[in-house]
Amino acid sequence: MDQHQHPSVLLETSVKANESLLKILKYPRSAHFLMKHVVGPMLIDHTPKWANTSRTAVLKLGAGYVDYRALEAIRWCLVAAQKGYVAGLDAFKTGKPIAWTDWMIPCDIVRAFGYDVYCPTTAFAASAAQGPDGGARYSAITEEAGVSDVLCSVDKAGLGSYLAGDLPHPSLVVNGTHPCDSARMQCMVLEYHTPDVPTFTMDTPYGRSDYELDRWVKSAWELIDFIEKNTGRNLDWAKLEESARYVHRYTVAINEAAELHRANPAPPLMGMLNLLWRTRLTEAGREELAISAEKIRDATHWYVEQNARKKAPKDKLRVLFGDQGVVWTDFQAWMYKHYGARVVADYIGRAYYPPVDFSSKESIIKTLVIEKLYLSMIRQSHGTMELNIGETESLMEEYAVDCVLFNNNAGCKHNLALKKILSDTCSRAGIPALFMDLDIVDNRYLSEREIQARIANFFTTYGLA
Amino acid sequence: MRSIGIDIGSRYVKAVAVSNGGDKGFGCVPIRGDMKASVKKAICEAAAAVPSSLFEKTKYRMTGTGHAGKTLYPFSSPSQCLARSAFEFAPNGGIIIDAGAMVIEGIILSHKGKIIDTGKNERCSAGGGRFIEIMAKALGVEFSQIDSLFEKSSNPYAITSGCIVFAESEIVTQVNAGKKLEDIVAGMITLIAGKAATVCDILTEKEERPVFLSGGLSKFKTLQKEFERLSGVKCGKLSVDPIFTSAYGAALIARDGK
Amino acid sequence: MDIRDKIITTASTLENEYVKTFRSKGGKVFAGVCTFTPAEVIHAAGALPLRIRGTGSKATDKAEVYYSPTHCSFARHTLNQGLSGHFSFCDGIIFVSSCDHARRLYDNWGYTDSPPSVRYMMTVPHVGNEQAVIKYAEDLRRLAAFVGEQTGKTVTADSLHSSIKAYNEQRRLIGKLYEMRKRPHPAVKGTTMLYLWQTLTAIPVEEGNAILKELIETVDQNPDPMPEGAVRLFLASTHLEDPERMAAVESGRALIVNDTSCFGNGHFSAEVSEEGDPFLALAQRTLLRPSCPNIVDGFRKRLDNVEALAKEWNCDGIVFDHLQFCTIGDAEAYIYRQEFTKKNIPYISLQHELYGGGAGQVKTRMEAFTEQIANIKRNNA
Amino acid sequence: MIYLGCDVGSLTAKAALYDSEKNQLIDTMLIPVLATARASSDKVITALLEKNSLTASRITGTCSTGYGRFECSLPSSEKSEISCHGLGAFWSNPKVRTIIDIGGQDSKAMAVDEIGMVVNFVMNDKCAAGTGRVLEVLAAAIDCSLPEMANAALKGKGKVSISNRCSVFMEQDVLLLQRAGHSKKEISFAINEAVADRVKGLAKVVGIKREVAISGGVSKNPAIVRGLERKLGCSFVKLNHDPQLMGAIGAALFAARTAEGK
Repeated sequence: MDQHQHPSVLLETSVKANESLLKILKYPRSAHFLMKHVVGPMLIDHTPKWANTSRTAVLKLGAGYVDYRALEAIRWCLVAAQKGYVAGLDAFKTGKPIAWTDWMIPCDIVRAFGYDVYCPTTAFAASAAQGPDGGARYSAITEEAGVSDVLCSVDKAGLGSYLAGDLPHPSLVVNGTHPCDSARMQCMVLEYHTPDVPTFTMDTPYGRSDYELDRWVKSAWELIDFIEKNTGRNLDWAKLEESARYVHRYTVAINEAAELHRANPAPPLMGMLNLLWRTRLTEAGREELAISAEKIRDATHWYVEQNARKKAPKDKLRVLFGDQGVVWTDFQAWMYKHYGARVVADYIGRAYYPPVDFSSKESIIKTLVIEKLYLSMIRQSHGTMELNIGETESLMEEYAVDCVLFNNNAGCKHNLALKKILSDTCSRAGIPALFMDLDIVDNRYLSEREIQARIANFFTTYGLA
Repeated sequence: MRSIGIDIGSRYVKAVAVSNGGDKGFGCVPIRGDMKASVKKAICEAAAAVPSSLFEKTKYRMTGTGHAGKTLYPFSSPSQCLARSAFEFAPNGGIIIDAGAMVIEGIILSHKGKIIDTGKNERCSAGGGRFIEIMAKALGVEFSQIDSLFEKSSNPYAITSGCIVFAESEIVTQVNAGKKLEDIVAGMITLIAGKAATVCDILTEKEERPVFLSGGLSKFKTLQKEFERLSGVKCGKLSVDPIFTSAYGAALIARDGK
Repeated sequence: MDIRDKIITTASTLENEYVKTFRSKGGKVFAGVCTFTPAEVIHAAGALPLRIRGTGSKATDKAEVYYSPTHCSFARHTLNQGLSGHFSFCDGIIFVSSCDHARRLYDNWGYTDSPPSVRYMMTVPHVGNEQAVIKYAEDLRRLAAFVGEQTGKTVTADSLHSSIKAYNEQRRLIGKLYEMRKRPHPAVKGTTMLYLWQTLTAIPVEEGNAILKELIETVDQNPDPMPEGAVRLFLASTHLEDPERMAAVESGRALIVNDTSCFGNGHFSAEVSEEGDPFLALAQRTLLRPSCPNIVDGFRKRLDNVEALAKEWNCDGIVFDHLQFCTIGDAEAYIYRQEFTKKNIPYISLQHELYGGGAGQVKTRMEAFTEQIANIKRNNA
Repeated sequence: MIYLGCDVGSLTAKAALYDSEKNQLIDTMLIPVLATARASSDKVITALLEKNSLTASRITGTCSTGYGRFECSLPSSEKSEISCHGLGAFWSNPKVRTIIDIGGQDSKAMAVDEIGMVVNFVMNDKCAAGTGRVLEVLAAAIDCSLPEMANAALKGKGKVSISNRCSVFMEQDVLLLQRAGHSKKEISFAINEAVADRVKGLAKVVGIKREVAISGGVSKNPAIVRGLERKLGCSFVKLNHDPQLMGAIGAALFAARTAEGK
């Protein structure tokens, strides 16, 4: 199916948007200057018409509040992301084989078979290149097709991008059964629509007991076996090992950068870690991503040292994002501008990844696939409440936060069912928490104005600002 | 010295004037067209009962969710105003549950008047006052009849639809099917009281604190009773009309302020 | 008393007469959340397995402190019942990680420390292949060890084998009843079946089998009444437990003759092999047959199964009725619509709350659906 | 022969008289509903018969539909409103194959075959946000009648939108937009867009087959009609009778078909 009726709006716009960003970030110092003194002040509070599609990107890049060193690091991340989008677009246009993977699937392994990898789910983020209502547009396509409006909008956007005809046809599909109904159902519906494609499903474990992890690791070997049998391709071990080294470099750097955010004042780079996370879902094992992570770590170090030398004042208000970040906008710059509130840790950006063990082929595979279970959003949706309580408690303590903001994403059933438990967890620690009831992908739920009103109300109500 | 609190809701502007001596004045005006005019009118009504000399400056504070970004006076969040009001009734801390038109909100206060926790009901289950309004209209029942109808009911009908429009159709069907009016009214009160009780349960650390029910809905005595039955708490009595709780809190904040 | 009345009475409450008798003799009752909790394992440990349902629940306000109103009403009603102490007659409760709504039941139940205090979380696979079978067998072994510890009766291969035999007999008997629904005048309608499922999943298997035998004899002579010009329908469903809902679906000329409801055929179909490792046999049976939509890679099996059964039972259309806010039900309903539209098989998808509401709506839809079927049939003729 | 169709809905009760020999509609009647379905059907039938100086004995057959169909005062057969709306619209314009109906409590999309029989349909199950009732509530929120709102909406340019999809919160959005100083026409436009958006999904699921018609009370609202046409990328054909009466007309036709064995 290499003949498409329409161009892939999703991929074309993503590639174009990334292209422009890369052009701008080629000169990180001037990009920083521009954002800090010209664009940032115009965009933080308002959405002028001309900036409708680009505003989110500016906000995500810190709107002038992050140093050029971090922008330079992000450029590398965008180079990696761009490779993924270009591969997707290429496959869309030419019919070149591409594999679909779900986001906890070890895409590094699939790529070591010589496949380019595309993850349909990532439409939730890619659609932001079409403006703040890009996600809503794809969600609406899914709803109109009659799938459901109770799915998580992340998956609605993914399905929508397929139903809109924006995705390259896969020649191999590797699904996961991430313990989130919605993600699983997205895989199932896509599998229904691509009946002739060899499809392998890795059953993601619910708990972390030995036998469950053992099964997870075994399923990676079954995956390798499956790909070999069904495509005639062989795993390039040298390539896999090279990828694993990049993954490892990334891991070490990111772990350190996340830890450094405990400093008070904290470096303002938590949002950047969030961007890296999104890219690593599909581009894990690329050198550019490892470089990006290392540069982010260096920038974090620079911040910490700089702050210490200048005896910078402590953070006014340290915020923890307790769940997934909003995709279609960003209000970190707004919070900082008006309340001096700094996001010091977030559920997505902050992570601790176990290192890769290079002692044997087996150990590489094992650590690579177990590492995927520590990915943000995969990590927190597993297991019983103790996992979530534990993570929230330790983040509140270790990062010395003053309050917690939960987006409470509309379609996230497993998180919504923990609302009371997490709210009590924060109360026990004496830390105020706000549950915003918004949708992270679909801006039809709660507008930016309403979100800001809720945050402002929360800050003043609890005397935080 | 006179201080005036203004609460802009979805339908009405409520204003409360207080003097340092403890005099109070109230004004409640429906919002028609120009909001500014309605605000002015409500302020006049409230101020009339609390005269002030020409040389004294009146302090203002505004709150509410219906202002659409047009804050004519310094603004305090609705939760803050409710909390301030509750602190006046419960100087040793307490819980205030405010049943508004769309949302039921709860706040716990510490003995110093600090907000410990807040909670509210959610989508697909929203609609406090507006719910009762639409239902009552569909049933052709006056607000004043609701309490007595509730008392007459022996077998309350359990409304299952959370969505207002579907609930409306559900009760119309039930009336047509011969269900007694009082049983449906009782079901409706129980439903809203249950939502308020849920909000009360959402709050943490609520042991041993007095509970107050505020907002227009708490005017229904039976709703308060049902709420007490479902949540197992006893409600305290507010010293102002429950629809003015927020505005009163705003006035107190204005008075306390510099 | 007509056996049907007995079934209805037994089904009308969770703590039925059989449960009371069983307990008065010192027996332990273990409740389980969905069809992934194997009754055999609990039975082999000497306890009475009881399938959790929301029977008797009138409100969800207590549960909505923990769940949002956009969670499925099965989770909300059962948690509400749990919080109100309605499960305190059970000695233990087993939760499964089947779907988000269900798995958080374990968390919220435990967090509120609602009775019973013995609670177990069983993990289940979400794919249906041989490897998953091996893993699920291990899940079952762990469950058996847990329940055995609670009852003081270790589950052995032998005891499990004999439990499997008893439940296989139940499956064969209920299979017989389903066969009798193939008749031009089906022996039982869907509503009766619903009461039967609820009875069988809440009483000792031996007594259940006795009831089944009696019912088979009764309905053989004296079948359920059938509406004039009945339209035979197949019910595909996830969780459906409200008899009034089933009656509403069967209103007018609609008549349910077979189903894949996870309380009905989706629970009772396919016997367990009585050979070899019993845990493996149980796991194989649960995962490899056309199963619940939680098994994501099994949709093709499910679609083919529904189509084949509908054909074999001579159905004119397929009804998919699932709980509102059920994520997996929604996706499954979409796939069914695509598939059956492609194949020109009349199909309707409905949504319901666990209890109450929407009877008028569903009647209108079912009436229109039966009219639609008549139109299509006439056009085809 | 004269046949009677009666359609008791949640907001209005309708009746139609049909002459099968001339294949013509004799007369129709529409009243707001009374306290019970029985009373509504009684009243609308009696009034229609009186107006045409007919007695019940002249009626060869009756068919009733709508939520109150089991309460009809004359002995009658019953048909679902979906079948009746389908047949009614088809009879009114035989080119029609898809009908979108926006009623008080529910909206639906139907596909009919070459003789006007419904072969597929979808109704809104879970959310009321795409119904006539919501339009009414929102119109009241901006102090407009429904026709006023529709006319105002036609002049709107789409400067604002209502993002919320729950009817309760839509009302709040509307109030806030109003207070933020947006004009009535812009708000009306936004309301109509929001409702049309919810209906569009139904039509897409059932599949659009030409020609398409819109029936039900809301079809008289030009703003919704144009909004839907734009969203679905097709234009609706005209029905030759009052689109609010399709249910009653369809019912009368069914009465005739049943009696005459067609």
